[in-house]
Amino acid sequence: MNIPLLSLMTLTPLVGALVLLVLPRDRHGLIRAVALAAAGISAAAAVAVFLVYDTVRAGFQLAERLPWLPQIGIDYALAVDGSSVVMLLLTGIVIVTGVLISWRVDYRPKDFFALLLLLVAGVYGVFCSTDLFFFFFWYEVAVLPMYLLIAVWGSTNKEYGALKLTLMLVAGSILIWIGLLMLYVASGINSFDLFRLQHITFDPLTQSIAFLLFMIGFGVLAGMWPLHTWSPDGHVAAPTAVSMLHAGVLMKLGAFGILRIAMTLLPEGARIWLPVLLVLATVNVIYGALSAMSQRDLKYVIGYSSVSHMGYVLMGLASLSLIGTTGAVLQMFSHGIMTALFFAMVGVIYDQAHTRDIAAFRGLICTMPAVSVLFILAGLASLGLPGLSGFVAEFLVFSGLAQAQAWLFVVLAVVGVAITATYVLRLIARVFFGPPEAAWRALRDGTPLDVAAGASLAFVLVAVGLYPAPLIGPIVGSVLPIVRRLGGVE
Amino acid sequence: MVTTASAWLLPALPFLAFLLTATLGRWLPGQGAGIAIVLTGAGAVLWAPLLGALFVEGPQLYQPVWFTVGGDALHVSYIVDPLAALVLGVVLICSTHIQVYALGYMGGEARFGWFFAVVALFTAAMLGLVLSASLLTLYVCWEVVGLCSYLLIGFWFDRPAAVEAAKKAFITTRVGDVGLLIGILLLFRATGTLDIPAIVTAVQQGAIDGGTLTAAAILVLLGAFGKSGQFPLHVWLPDAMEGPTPVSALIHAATMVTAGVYLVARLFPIFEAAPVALAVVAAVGLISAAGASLLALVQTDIKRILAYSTISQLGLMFAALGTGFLPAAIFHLTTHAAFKALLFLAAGSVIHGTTRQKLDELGGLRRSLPVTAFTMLAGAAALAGVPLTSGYFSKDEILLGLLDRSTLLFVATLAVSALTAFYTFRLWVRAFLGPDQMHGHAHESPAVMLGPLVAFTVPSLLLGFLLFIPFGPSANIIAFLAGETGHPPAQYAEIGSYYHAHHEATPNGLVLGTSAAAALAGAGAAWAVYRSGARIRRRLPGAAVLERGFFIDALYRWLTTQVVMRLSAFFAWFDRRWVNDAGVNGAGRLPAVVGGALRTLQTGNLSTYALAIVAGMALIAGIILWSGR
Amino acid sequence: MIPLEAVAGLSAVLFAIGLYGVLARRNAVLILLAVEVMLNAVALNFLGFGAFRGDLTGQVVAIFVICVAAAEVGLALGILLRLHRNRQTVDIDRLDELKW
Amino acid sequence: MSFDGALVAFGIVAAVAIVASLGVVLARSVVSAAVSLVISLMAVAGVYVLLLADFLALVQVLIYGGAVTILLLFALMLSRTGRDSGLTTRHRPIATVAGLATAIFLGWAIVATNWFALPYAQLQRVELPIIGTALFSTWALPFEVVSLVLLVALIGAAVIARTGDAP
Amino acid sequence: MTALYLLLPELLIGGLAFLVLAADLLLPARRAPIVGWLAALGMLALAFFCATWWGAAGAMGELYVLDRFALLFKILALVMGAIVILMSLDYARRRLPGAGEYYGLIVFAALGMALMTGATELLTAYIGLELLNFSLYVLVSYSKWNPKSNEAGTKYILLGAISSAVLLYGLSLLYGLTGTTNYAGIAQALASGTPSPGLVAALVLILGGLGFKIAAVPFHMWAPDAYQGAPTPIAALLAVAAKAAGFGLLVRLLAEALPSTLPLIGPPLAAVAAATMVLGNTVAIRQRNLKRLLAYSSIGQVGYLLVGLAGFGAGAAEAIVFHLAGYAATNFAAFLVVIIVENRTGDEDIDDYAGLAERAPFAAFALTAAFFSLAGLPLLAGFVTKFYLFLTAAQAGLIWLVAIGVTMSVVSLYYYLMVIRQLYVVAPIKVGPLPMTATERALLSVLVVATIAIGVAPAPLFVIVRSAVAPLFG
Repeated sequence: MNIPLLSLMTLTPLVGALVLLVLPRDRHGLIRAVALAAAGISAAAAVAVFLVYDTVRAGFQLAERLPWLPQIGIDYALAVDGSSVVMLLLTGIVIVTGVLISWRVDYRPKDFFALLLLLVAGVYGVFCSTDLFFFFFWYEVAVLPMYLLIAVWGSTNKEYGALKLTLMLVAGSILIWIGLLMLYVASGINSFDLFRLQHITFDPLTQSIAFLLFMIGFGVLAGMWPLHTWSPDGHVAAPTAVSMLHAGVLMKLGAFGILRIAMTLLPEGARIWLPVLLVLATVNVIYGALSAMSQRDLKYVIGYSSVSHMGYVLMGLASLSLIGTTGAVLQMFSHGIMTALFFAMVGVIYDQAHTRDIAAFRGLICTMPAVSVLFILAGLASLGLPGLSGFVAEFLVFSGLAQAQAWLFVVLAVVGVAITATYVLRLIARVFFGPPEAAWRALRDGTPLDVAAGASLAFVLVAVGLYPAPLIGPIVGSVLPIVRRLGGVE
Repeated sequence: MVTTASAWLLPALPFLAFLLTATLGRWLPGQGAGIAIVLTGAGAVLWAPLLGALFVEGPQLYQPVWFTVGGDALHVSYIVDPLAALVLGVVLICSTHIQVYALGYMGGEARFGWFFAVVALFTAAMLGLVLSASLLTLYVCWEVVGLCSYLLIGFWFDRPAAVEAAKKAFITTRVGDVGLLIGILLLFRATGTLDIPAIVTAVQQGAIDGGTLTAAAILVLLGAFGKSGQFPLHVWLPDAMEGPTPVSALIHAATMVTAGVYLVARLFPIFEAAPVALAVVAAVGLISAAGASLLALVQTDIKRILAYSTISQLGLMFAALGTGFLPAAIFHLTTHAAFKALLFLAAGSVIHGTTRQKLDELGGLRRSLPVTAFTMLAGAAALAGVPLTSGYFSKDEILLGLLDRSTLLFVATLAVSALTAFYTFRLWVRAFLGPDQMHGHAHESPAVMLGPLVAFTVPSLLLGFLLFIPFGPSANIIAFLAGETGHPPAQYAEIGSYYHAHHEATPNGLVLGTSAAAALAGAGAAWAVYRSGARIRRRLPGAAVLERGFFIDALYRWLTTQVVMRLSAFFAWFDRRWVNDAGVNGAGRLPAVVGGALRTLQTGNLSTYALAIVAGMALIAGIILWSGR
Repeated sequence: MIPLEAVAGLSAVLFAIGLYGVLARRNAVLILLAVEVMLNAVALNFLGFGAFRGDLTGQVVAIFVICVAAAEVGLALGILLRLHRNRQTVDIDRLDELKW
Repeated sequence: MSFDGALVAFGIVAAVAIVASLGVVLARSVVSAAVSLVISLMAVAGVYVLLLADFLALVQVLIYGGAVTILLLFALMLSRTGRDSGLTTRHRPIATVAGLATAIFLGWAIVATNWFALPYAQLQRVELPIIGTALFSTWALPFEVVSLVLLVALIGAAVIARTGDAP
Repeated sequence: MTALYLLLPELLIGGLAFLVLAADLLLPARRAPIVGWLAALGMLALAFFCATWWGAAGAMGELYVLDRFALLFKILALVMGAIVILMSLDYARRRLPGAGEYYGLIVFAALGMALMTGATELLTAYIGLELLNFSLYVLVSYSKWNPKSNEAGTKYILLGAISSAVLLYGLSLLYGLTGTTNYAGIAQALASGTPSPGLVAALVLILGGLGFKIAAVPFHMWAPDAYQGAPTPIAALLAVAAKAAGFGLLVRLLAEALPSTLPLIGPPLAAVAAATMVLGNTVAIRQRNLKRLLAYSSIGQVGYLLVGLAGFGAGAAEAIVFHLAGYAATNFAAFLVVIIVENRTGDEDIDDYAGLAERAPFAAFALTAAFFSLAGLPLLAGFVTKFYLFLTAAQAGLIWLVAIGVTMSVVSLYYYLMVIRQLYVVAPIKVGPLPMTATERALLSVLVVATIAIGVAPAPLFVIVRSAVAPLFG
């Protein structure tokens, strides 16, 4: 494939953002079209990457390399392996649906979409860059527009949420920065290239310290307990599309970082710290689920549920088993879609009802059937109902943990699923079922765009739930060498 | 020619019906109800040749691959053996007839199509569950069945009681499923595979140590008891009556609730290797049987009486399994499906005709609802175990097995049978005999509802005779279930299907006599007490306790509201107050505080600045000397 | 027989005295005086080291130091006069409008 | 001059310089501070003579003695408004400590290092023309730049101090 | 005769200065902008001229050298001077009386910077430094009717005088120890000897004197007051150009004269770096005046540069110059926006910037880009330059210092976000658009594009910086 697919995918949103900046402020139609075009092209490229990726050959493909600062050993290097292909697909889907859902943003849409595209460019970049410097570069690009997106277009206590989210993510990123510098210096090969660093065995002390730094740094983004508090507040404050992108994709960046950098380069460090991660992740699951149960705001419930589900991802990674880690990456994908659908639908409800207080709603399914059905579907996926992607991912994570003989954690994780079922069903019963409230008589169902976006997400949930092989193939290909290097269970 | 390999068609047809009605429902004739019935009916029709194929080929196992993760391939494997074949038949026949009945009962419903779509999905999932030979597919169908039960109980979602009941049902079964999933994972860890045949052979070769096996078995039991509404996870079944009656008939009587029994039967070799687990099965079975029958005595709602009776009969089946007599349990499952479905449909017809379901408001309906009265009598007789009815014979088989084990169990079961007979006829007598409470306003149900009623009376009365006529290659139904189909035992063992040299069940006079006596005594007593239509006001001793369901419901509610909610409130508070405000904001404010302090150094006075320069140099000198020493 | 240490010592003492003057005086012009003392000490130091090495660099640098010192005084007084004309004071303790 | 004579002369001149400098920083009146500055500068000029750098002494006397002191006196006179309360800041004690510490530190630095120094006897006078040529050859660049520095100071003082062009 | 042609750039700059002063005398007061344009274009032309000399190299006796490093700083000095002049065209017309000499002094300042960084001998370097200082003393107190400017000027000149006395005393001790004032000679003399108390005293005093110049903590106290008091373009000159030249001098001094003393001055430099970063960034949080905030922010930035000095070496020197280039473009952009707002509304407080995005979208965007670059976020210069700076410090084993550095970057992001919040989130108090003159818009665009360009494609600049620093390390 001669056209540089990965660069096309990553840079299209940036170009889109620049084009948007030039457009006149009041041409909302044109602005939305350009935004959708940019998102669409990048998503198409992501899908093309997914299709072109040869699962049999596995390993890193579609590599592109451009010397950027050779003197220091930094190249603009892009390549994808199994897991990044899946995550790129997720990003493509979520950004397109995000833009569709944001069709109704009418306060300065130009800046909104420009910043949103910047955010997604950062995310694309992270998933497919194999140069550690650029991994960090794109990671920070994703954080760059965060404050303004939430502070200007957000909702409940948006400034506090925006500030806390941005600062905690940047605080997390400095730990990664120090970790990178330590690796660079310890390696002595004067290069940030992932492949060359892979062949170096660092001394145990550096490995242990560096892994801890990466774990905490990426843990902040992955919503690891106790660094998770930005997630509920941030997502509640953020506008719909941003929470979709953020909870759906950005939180996976954290887990992906741990997999791509920490576990690949520092096997010794992993063996020391993964058990700790397993404990923290379990706390994530139970703590998140229980906190979600007594929240009064719809988005807070989803926020805490994201914390809980990210717990499963981290458990999968920490299970040191092939099936578990594959489950973790699949859970990243499935939870990404699920949360995006959740936030999309809540966004539609909030735009008409202007409140997200659970107590205020009742019988929404009568006035907003499509939105309610899609929300319920997302709810069922989140409680791990078979036939939807949630179940497959969680089942793999649990089998992975079982293989690793971590029985206490298996029990706690499955109990977590039960608690999730409780609060999801309580929410659905309370908000959607029951006699319709007179106050919400005026609510109209989501616009065709909203329903289309929601339906496509729902379709993905069901498709992956029924036939996950197309995703699991590439993931296993990329995770196998890592688990083998860590000496995990195959 | 239909072969066992095409068994996967059976679940596929209803699933296709679900897809069609759910998506194109609005534009299909009768909102898709017709499609659902036709396709399920086709499945039922296909069942007979499949049975024939089984007789010819013997038990077969097919293992198509779903997806592979590294070395391990996850199969969507399915098995056709006597156990599966029989239950398939039960599900298909019950589902078809009940859907026909539902045409009438659900007539004016707004979301008529959606009801049939979910019922079709349920049928497909139940068939899938019965056929599956891999723990993975079994668990998948198990959950989908639970989902359908949730959607159907909460069908009238504008009624808060229905929504609450649906939520309660799903969560309680979900709690059970937690055990099931962990059990599956334990087995997966021990044997490295999810396919039941491989696990069974591993267990039979003693590859798994006793402790793990027992733990896995008991955990799997947790799931079974959740789904079959056995103690302690039975609280949801009575509330599930909030759903439409056809649902109660199909799901909460004939098929879904028996999934627990079927699961234990399918994994029976594992339970045989874990005697402790078998004992638990028997014990819980008996407790549920006794407890539920006592509770049924004090119920006034006719559907709730039948619900408790279902729990009780399932308890009997578990008791039979617990004592090692799988064929007896499965035969009782079959007969129970027939007469319990009949009773529920009849109850539905009563409700349809009188729009009331409280015993106090009913009475003397034999004149206005003759067909319903007669068919319900047949059902009641079978349930009570009146001689020559199917219930009588299937219960005898169980009693036979229990007598072998211990007389105490036998006597207890007899008492339960008597109680069953009593509350069944209490229901029938108070509803149909005595003065006409409805003053002639009750009207008989339309033909489309009465048809299935009559259809179900046939098996309720005659199924018992299967014991005496050959069933395909085997001597009788019991022998068939035991695996004596003329195929080599190795074929059964190799695919992990149940095979047990069948001891000749000599029709023991004692058993036949005592069970007949118990049934007639109970029925007679009920007839005597309630014939006069007198309202017995004096309360049975301890009625208050029974009415509150041994306070188990209250216990669970207290557990969730007080313990779980309070715990979650604590976590939410802790997260907000400590982790967030103190932890994060605290750290956030630190630089500002430091900044405030350092800021005051900038006094604006020049000599302070000069002093700072000198102090700075002193500091540098200090560091150089200190580090240089 | 003047030892180098004596000259350097003298220069150090003068420097210290000048420094004290800078830190202790409130009147800007007097601070300037103190600075002049310090600069003078520096010039002496340069000369001292230069002379005892028989190298004229010391002397040349001393000349430049004196020139720069003179220029500095001129400019500083210009600014102080402007300050005095606006604020009617050269007391640095009253110059704290710009702080924190 | 006999060798020890030089030392005695140096002693006297040094003492005068130190006392005068103390006068500059401790005097209670502005005028006495100015006068003691002049004395101190002249004493230092004396040291220059003792170190056979008479040209430098001449420069010192001319520039410092003449121009700078007059300038300072003018500034002092112009800025005397009498309203100033006292001449020392509240940092006086710390200032003394700082001063002493600096003196001790530098003293220790000078004493503890063995500087390369010719004996006093071998000091030669550097002829004026040599200094002149040096200034215009090896040191030509700084010489030119110093003239620019003086020019900037000149312009600056003029611009800042002139009263014209009100806002 | 020494190769006079080597001094051609300096002579030309001096000539330009006199030309500007003469032009001011001849033209009437209202024609002042022409003088400004003459100065600015002149400097840019000279900068271009120096660029064409990029290959040339040669030493002028032991005093002065023309190598790529000196050339780079000459170009930087001229360009920065031109930018300051262009920034102050509108500002001078409104607020500064008789701006003629103003432009002349800026050219002299540029000349001072050029000399400072070209000198390889203590006296020449010192005299160059003094030329720069004197110009700045005058420029800081230039708006003489504003009492704040007087106060700032007084503090600046008095403290400047003290520091230069301290620096000179240090240099005299160094001269005493090594017998020469030429960098190479000093290095050779120090290489053999063991560190003596005299050397310690000399180093302490030199560090103190130069510390004042680059406003490192604890010698920084003059900076916030000077920036707030001085006319804003001059604050920019102080914050960027003067610091750049200060570091140029320090880098050359450490590289060519004092390499053997690095083990001695490493630890104190690290301590000063840490203190500068912490104080600069934390006190900035509490500032309500944007110019004082920029002052503390630039002190923070000096802290990062000092981290480079603490782990000094060829790589660190490159990193410092590289960061200086990015820092210059970014800070000038920020100061230009402050000037634009001050010219139109006269406000300096952060609260007056409320809703600037509505009233001057391009200015708000530029300020946001500048602040994000200072905070070290990607796509902007700050990210790459700070990354390389911390990289070299890590290679020198100062991971703890890097840790403090990155933490302070996060703190800095906080107070930058507080300002950005004012621009975009808070509703504007005053209504009506805020116009920009054509030159301001053009200059701002150039600066913003430069900031983004360095961030996105740093390789060209890096190659120039590497080749410039190479001659220092032989």
